[in-house]
Amino acid sequence: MSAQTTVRIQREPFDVAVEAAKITSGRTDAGAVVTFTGICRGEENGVPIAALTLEHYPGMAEAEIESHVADAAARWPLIGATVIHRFGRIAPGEDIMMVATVSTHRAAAFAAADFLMDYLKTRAPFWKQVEKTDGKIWVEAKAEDDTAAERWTLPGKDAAAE
Amino acid sequence: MSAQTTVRIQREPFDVAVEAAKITSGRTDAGAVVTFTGICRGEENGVPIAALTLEHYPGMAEAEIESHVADAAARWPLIGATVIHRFGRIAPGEDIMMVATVSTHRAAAFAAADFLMDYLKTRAPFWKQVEKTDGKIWVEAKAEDDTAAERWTLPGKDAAAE
Amino acid sequence: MSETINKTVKLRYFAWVRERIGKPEEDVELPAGVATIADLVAWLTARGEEYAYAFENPKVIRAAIDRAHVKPQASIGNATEIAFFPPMTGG
Amino acid sequence: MSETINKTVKLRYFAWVRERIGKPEEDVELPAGVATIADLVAWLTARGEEYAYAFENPKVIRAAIDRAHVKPQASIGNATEIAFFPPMTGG
Repeated sequence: MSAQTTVRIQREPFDVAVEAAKITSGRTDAGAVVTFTGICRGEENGVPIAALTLEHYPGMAEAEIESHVADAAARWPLIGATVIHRFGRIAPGEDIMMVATVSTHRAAAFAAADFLMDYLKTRAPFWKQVEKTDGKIWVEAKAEDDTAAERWTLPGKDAAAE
Repeated sequence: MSAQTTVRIQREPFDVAVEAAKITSGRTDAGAVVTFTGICRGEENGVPIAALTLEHYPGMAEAEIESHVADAAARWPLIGATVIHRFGRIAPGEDIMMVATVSTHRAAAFAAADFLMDYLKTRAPFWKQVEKTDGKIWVEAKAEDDTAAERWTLPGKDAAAE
Repeated sequence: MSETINKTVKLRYFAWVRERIGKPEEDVELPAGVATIADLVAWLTARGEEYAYAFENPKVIRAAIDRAHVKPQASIGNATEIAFFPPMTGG
Repeated sequence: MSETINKTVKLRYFAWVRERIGKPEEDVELPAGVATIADLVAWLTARGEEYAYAFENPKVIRAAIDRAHVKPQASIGNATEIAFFPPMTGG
């Protein structure tokens, strides 16, 4: 029984509840749903943010995320997993991206959502630019995101190409 | 800055998206939302389930969950956390309970939701009875739930009274 | 409070503990000598076969004093409500 | 495929790598001797100051061959599209 997986890269907003319901709909074995939503903040360290602009690498973004979703489905007994990542200009308060994972039990749903987020942060070809009142700056990658992603590397498995 | 926490024990259904939006509404520092939803399955090991009935200890259920939500808010920088747990008869496909956690960054939101679920499973005074075609049986506690909850016990901190 | 005066405590039972004892709650007079949760379980077990059935495996029974989880060796003290129930299965 | 024939490869640049180089993509003829991603970075760096600026700290530059992440020592082989970009900040 294979997991029902969905990956979408889009400019438009999404509805997390609708996406999660698409996975559980008609499934009598769905017992646990975990969702993550990333939201555009209105400030960073107290400095107001006017908007974020997300640039991505079309084609590679889908392929990269799909491969991590397939990885997650191979590692945990998932009923389904959906990842949607927006691009373009996003205003404070708007959703940036979402992950939804569904399983029979909670441990798999939590682990898979956490795993997908860690990989999306460090491996999905997206770049955030922040508009502040004094100009636009590219967001810098965080060392803690690399450390978080390394938690999932299996000994003997080829480490992430960096 | 204290976290906005909500705990409700109710017979009625709830709407996860509405509850999560209540926490993020008007907050410019909300960057990460994690939700967990527990759903009544329609089968268990292939045997159909007609319904679940959840019994709880009124008063203690609220107090116990509130104390764990306060614990979570003390351990992680949360903007808010909501836990809703239903009681009474619940049909397959219906939601049983939910946790929503909101933080500036994803690590805190994930850890707090995972922590709350582990504690709810082993410490919140709720008991599930399953109706199958051949009668009603009480769900047995799982050793793996105790193990999951023990992950969060700090050395030197008073271990959970069992 | 003097330990020589019998205390009235409300006992509450949940899930299959409730079903086996056959009632959700009762008020009992605790005799002198019943100082801990373990003492209370032993005393209840001797009260009748429905209690003996409910507490036949005391290791799986959980207890709460005034709505807080406690261990079997916990002192009853001035408790007003003591609850017994199986391991929890919410979430 | 013979290594002696120059290959045409599409190069794509993203985020501040794109801004520094001043274009999102270009087709280039790879000279013989440019066998790895590191070779390509060195060759591009020598092409002009905009490239030198983009690749001034090669350790932070990430690369993809035909839309898959690769390391600097990766062989270019029969690549049709090579991309350079800063560490990713999605999610």
